[in-house]
Amino acid sequence: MSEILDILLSANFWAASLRIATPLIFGVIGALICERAGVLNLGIEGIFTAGAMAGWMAVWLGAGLWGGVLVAALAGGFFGLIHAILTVPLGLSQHVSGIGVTLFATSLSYFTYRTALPDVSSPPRIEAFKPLDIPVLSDLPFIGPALFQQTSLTFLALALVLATAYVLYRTPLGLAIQAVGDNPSAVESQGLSVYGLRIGAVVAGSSIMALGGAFLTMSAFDAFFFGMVNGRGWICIALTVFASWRPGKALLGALLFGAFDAFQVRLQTEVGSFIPGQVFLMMPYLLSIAALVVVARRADYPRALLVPYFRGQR
Amino acid sequence: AVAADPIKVAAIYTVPVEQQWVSRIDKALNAAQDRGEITYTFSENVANTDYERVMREYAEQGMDLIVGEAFAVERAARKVAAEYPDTAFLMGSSFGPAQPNFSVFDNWVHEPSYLSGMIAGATTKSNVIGMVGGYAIPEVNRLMNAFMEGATSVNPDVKFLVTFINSWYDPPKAKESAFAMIDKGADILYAERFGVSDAAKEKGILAIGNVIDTAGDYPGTILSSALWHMEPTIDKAVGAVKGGSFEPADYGPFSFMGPGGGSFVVDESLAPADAVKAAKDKEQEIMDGLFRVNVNDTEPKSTM
Amino acid sequence: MTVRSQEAPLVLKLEGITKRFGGLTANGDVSLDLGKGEILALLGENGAGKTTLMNILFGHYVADEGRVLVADPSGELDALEPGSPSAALEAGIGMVHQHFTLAENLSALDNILLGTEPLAALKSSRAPARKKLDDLMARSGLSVNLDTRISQLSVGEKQRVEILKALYRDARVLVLDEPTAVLTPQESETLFSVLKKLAGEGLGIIFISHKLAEVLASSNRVAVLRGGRKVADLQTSGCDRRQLAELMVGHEIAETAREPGEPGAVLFSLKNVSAGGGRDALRDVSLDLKAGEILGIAGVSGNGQTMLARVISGLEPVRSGELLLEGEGLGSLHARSMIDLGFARIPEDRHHDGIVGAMTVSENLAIESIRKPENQRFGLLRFAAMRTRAKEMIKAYDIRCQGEDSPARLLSGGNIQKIVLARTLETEPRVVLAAQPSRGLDVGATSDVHRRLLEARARGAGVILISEDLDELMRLSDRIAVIHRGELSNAEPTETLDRGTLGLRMAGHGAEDAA
Amino acid sequence: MIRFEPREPASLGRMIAVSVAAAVVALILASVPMLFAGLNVFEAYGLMVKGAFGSVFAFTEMLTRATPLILTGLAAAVAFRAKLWNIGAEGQLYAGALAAVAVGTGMVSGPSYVLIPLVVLAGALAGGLVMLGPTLLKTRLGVDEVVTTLLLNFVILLFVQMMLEGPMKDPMGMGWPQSEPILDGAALPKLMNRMRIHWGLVIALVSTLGVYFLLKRTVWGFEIRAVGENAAAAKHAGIPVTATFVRVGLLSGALAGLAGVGEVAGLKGYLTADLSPGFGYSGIVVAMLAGLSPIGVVFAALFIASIFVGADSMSRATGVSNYLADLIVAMALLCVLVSGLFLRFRVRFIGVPRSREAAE
Ligand SMILES: Nc1ncnc2c1ncn2[C@@H]1O[C@H](COP(=O)(O)OP(=O)(O)OP(=O)(O)O)[C@@H](O)[C@H]1O
Ligand SMILES: Nc1ncnc2c1ncn2[C@@H]1O[C@H](COP(=O)(O)OP(=O)(O)OP(=O)(O)O)[C@@H](O)[C@H]1O
Ligand SMILES: [Mg+2]
Ligand SMILES: [Mg+2]
Repeated sequence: MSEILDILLSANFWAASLRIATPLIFGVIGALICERAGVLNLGIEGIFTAGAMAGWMAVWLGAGLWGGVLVAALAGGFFGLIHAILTVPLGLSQHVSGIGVTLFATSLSYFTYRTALPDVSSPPRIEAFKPLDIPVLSDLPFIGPALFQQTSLTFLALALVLATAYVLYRTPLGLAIQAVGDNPSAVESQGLSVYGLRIGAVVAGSSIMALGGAFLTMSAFDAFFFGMVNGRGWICIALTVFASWRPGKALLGALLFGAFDAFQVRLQTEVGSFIPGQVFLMMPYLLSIAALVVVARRADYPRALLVPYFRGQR
Repeated sequence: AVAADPIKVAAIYTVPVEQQWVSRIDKALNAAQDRGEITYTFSENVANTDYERVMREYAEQGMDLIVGEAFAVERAARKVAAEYPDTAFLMGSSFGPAQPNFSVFDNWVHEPSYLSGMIAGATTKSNVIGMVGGYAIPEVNRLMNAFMEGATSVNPDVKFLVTFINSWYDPPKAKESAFAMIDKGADILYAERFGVSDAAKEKGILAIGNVIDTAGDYPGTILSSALWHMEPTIDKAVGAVKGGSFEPADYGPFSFMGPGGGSFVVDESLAPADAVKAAKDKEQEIMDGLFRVNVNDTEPKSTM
Repeated sequence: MTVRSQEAPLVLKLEGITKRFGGLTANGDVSLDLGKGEILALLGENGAGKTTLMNILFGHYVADEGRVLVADPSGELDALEPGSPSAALEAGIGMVHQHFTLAENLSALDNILLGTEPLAALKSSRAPARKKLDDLMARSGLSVNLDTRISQLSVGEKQRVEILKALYRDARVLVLDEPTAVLTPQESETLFSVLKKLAGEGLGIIFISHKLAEVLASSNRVAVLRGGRKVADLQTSGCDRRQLAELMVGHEIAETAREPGEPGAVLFSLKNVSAGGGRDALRDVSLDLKAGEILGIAGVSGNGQTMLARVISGLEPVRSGELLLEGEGLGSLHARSMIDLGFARIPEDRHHDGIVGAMTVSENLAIESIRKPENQRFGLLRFAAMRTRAKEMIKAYDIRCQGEDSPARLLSGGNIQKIVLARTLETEPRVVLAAQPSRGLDVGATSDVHRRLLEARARGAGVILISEDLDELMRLSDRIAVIHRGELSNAEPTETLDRGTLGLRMAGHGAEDAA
Repeated sequence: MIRFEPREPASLGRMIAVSVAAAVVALILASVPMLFAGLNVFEAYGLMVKGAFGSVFAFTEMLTRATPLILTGLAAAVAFRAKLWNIGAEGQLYAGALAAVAVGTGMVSGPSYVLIPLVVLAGALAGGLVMLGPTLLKTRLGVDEVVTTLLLNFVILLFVQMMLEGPMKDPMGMGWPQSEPILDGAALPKLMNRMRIHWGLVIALVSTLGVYFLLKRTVWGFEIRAVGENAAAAKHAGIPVTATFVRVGLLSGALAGLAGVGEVAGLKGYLTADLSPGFGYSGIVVAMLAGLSPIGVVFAALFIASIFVGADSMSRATGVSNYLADLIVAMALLCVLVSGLFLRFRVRFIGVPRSREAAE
């Protein structure tokens, strides 16, 4: 038991939790924006991959780190636009379109990578984002290492949570997005464009998701690998429900998942000799399901989620 | 008959060619192609379900030699090979060769792993060594066990932390596992996966390379590496096919240090001199056939 | 044809509007105009094209032919850009739709503000808006708590928000599509007094209604659509009910009324039933329903009617108390068991609870008895039998549809109600529960529903009629009880009651106070 | 301005025309990456057709790859019909495979006609039971099944790995995390000599007919459709909503489980943790492409399988990266998705007059 306490009390553990959570924060915020507008975006896994690949490749080709972030966001926006066009004005199945976009974005990223780098036995590296090491703050006991030794992208993710919450609850745009996910005809009858809002939200949300991928290749690591997204996108879809579509809870959910994962890794070395490793690896998923059971009753679906809107059709 | 023209070789990989050990096969085949001995083509990331079809398609295309990994598709691979007796097959396998044309190889770098273990055991100050692996499969377990044995042979007090991340490709995750081990006091990390050396470099500790030489990417971090060279195996097989003398055989021993299939490197600026000497002596014993490293394929466990 | 008081300047003019949906002409060459300060009632059967016409006006639909002209603030008529709600809003047209267009997850204030501020604004300026709305509410008498989430509001309050949405944008023309379909008599009266006040200030108003009484009482002018064409446009002062009804349906309508009858023994009772929670809960409700009578339940919506209907429908367990059929307790309640016991249940929301829109008319007719031998054998459906029976019912109940295999979703509200009536009444049930059975239906369909309920009564069934329409209740019920805040008063013979007394009781004044 | 107007059910001719048009557009789109990779596009197309249909071998391979897709497609279709969003066919497939292996590797012995049905049943049951959990969580506690089924995929895969490294590891497997081979008597027989095509295809086709019949002809099917289209109305009409969800969940999971049985008992002979390259997820695509129609599922599965097998083979014949195959499948999928629109709607282009003339 004391080992467990030791883990929980260590600053490095919390630093790791935040690091592991960062791509999830981008992903869940992006997914939340799409879903708040009424569009489920199962393209997320592919958009992560595209962001990871495109951002990395841009830096590798000399675009600079922030240039890479921009390219990743643009790549995410591009695939988001495809999903948006298929599901919003065309009203096609959000499930299929999303999975189609995942296939498309993933295979296009892989194909592009392989065509550009046909023969690499060891993937090329870039100079990735470094932990900020903010002078005084980083040296604070406990808080310092846990919070202030993260890279800029982690702070960007945290800032995006605040920005999303502000936009959603305080600005006309956010109110319109909330409304279009609840009852599109409320938006249309007030002279706003349902399609415009939804397409915009999906594109913006997808750009943010792609940053989660970019974090993997530009901060958590410095090279691109096939399959490195490894289900993180899907986790974000689950976290969005867990978060009841609220930015604050989304952050909490991502952090919890990150903490489970960081904890799992540490516990595996503690008692790994008695318990099969897979039990630890299952932990974050099982705990997510358990957490969901607890919050399920209160979950507050965007009522128009998955429902395409056709003007003048009944 | 001795073929003058390059022979046609195809490789089938179940993972992308970047995967460490597949990259060694790819490298050896590319070298043979550059020498003009073969023409080389490959399919990567081939799903299990599709493996048999891909084998047949290459066989139908008239490949002279097909190289691949039969680990998860043993039965099917052997069946296909039997149906194309004119094609030579050289497959990664834990089992033996089969008539008429099915040869096997495996990555047997347990010897250099043992040696790098000796270096690590002598170098560690905290007496804690962390090991991050992909999956607990025999090819991985074997190396880890040899490494651990090497380390304890010189330092009985050394303790090991073992984690598997359940993915061949998740460097961020491997890195996090490595960080966790550093938190637990590890000062040397066995880098079975991409990502581990990065954690070591970032935290200023040492790492042990595996299969490929990454010392150039992490200057001052890679203490020692156990390298695998597929060239002896490939060159032997290509030569046999060219010479019309290809026979089912176990090419595994070509991965041993003796024929040059495995090698051991150490950064002498990072390791204590006497440890380097001990390891080099042991290397010689192995080469001379005086010492045999145990092969232990069971899953390694943390010892603290 | 058009008769209009010439002194008022025009604020709106529709010219030759034609709209087709596939082969169906929803509007055929309809022209209409509206003067400043005028209240125009738009009448027509279900499916006559009223909503379509208003949707074209507001830009939800684009007309195939014709155009819309709207007066600008100086009084000049300009053609309105078709197919653009934002253009319509800008031109000063406000619309309250037949189905509310409110985001339930936002507050009343935010719903009103939606679309009135630039989307790029960094902050929603709620404070100034609140001030303007406070003024507006004081002036118009429409008051609602601006900070309440829409999902917490009653139907009447939601409607007020809808009207405020339009007024907030300084609308010069206000269109209301069946605004009173879901309102109580009191709420309707308040609404019309507000509308009259607004018209006095110069607002041009068009409202759609099936209730002839309120049309006669509140409009200046009446336009009638039939089969998509305008068939009349008259000053209200010279009209009467009968004339309007005939203009709508094209023939005379027999008024249905109850004949005096002999109620039998007590058939079904509720004993001290409490159920549900919150606003719509039932508190200690008892009632006795006799065979061969119609028991009316009056009340302002949101006082427990929905819960009462759900309990009797077998959808809601009771917390305490019990239900008795012919003196025997019913035990746990299930929709299935209620059906098997001979309960016919007509849900108040027929689209949501009454039909499965994607399934065919014939399937919807069979859905309650799908496990009965006439519809299945060894778990296999007997389509031929289902179709045959569907054809019979379509004929017997005059269900207008393209055939028994067309999806039920395509039917009009009245015909959907007929499906529900047909499948529930066909089995000759002992107890009929009819919740708001004529809500939103036109005069013809309403009289059909009434006739069916009276037939059931004549057959000896007990009928519970939950309604907010006092005319309907007085006309059909043998006895009437009033539900208020989840408590049900004793039922009294209709002859001893009048509208005034009922109205007071619905508002919460007990029988003693009324006397 | 573009408008979509619903149209009458499309005629067969129109369906064929639209499908062909979609395929053509997909191929034109696919030529972009082909050109990038320096391929002769026409030659590549020829090779694609050859790779999927050019020989008995190619054709049977295509059918072999379609087999699990039909079953996972049916699993998704039947669940989605009831609006039970089962995204967990992948996990259920593995559960089915695991059960098939547990039963088929010596737990019971007997003649084939006993063993094979046992293996099939065990797989179906395991898949169904896995789906029962999320179904009950949904109906009893209101937990969103998209999330639970999705997360269970990961859990089950890890569980399979745990079993393969632990109790179910093949002692003869040289330490590899793989199960013992299925007994010959318990394996699904091959349909053709020397080819991989196996009885799983027959199971898939029979299941298709079964699901079609269930939905179209039976009371249960009626109830599934009613609950899916309007659960509130179904409940009001006395249909047991929870029971229907449970039935659908069991059926859907069982179908996905059968896909696992086919892969392991028909194709591979033993279980490894990389049995399925995402058949469960592809099943969702297959089901939706088919418009949730069971018969349509067969065609959608054949379509996806032939594009993949054809493009994969083409990439090999031309020496281009085989990631091209996935790319072409993705493009074809998106094109077919869009083409469905032209079957359901009449697309009209409407000029909007913008003049703002003053009235006379
Ligand atoms: N989007 C649409 N597509 C096809 N048909 C439609 C559409 N909208 C309306 N209709 C048809 O046009 C006709 C007129 O419908 P509308 O809603 O205008 O009637 P209404 O007079 O408002 O009826 P109610 O009194 O029931 O509200 C009906 O037959 C209806 O089915
Ligand atoms: N209107 C609805 N829309 C969507 N899902 C619904 C709806 N009504 C019920 N459900 C689903 O069905 C589940 C079971 O509902 P419910 O328990 O009311 O059905 P039932 O047939 O009465 O079951 P039981 O046999 O438990 O009485 C609910 O938890 C919900 O998931
Ligand atoms: Mg209407
Ligand atoms: Mg129930």
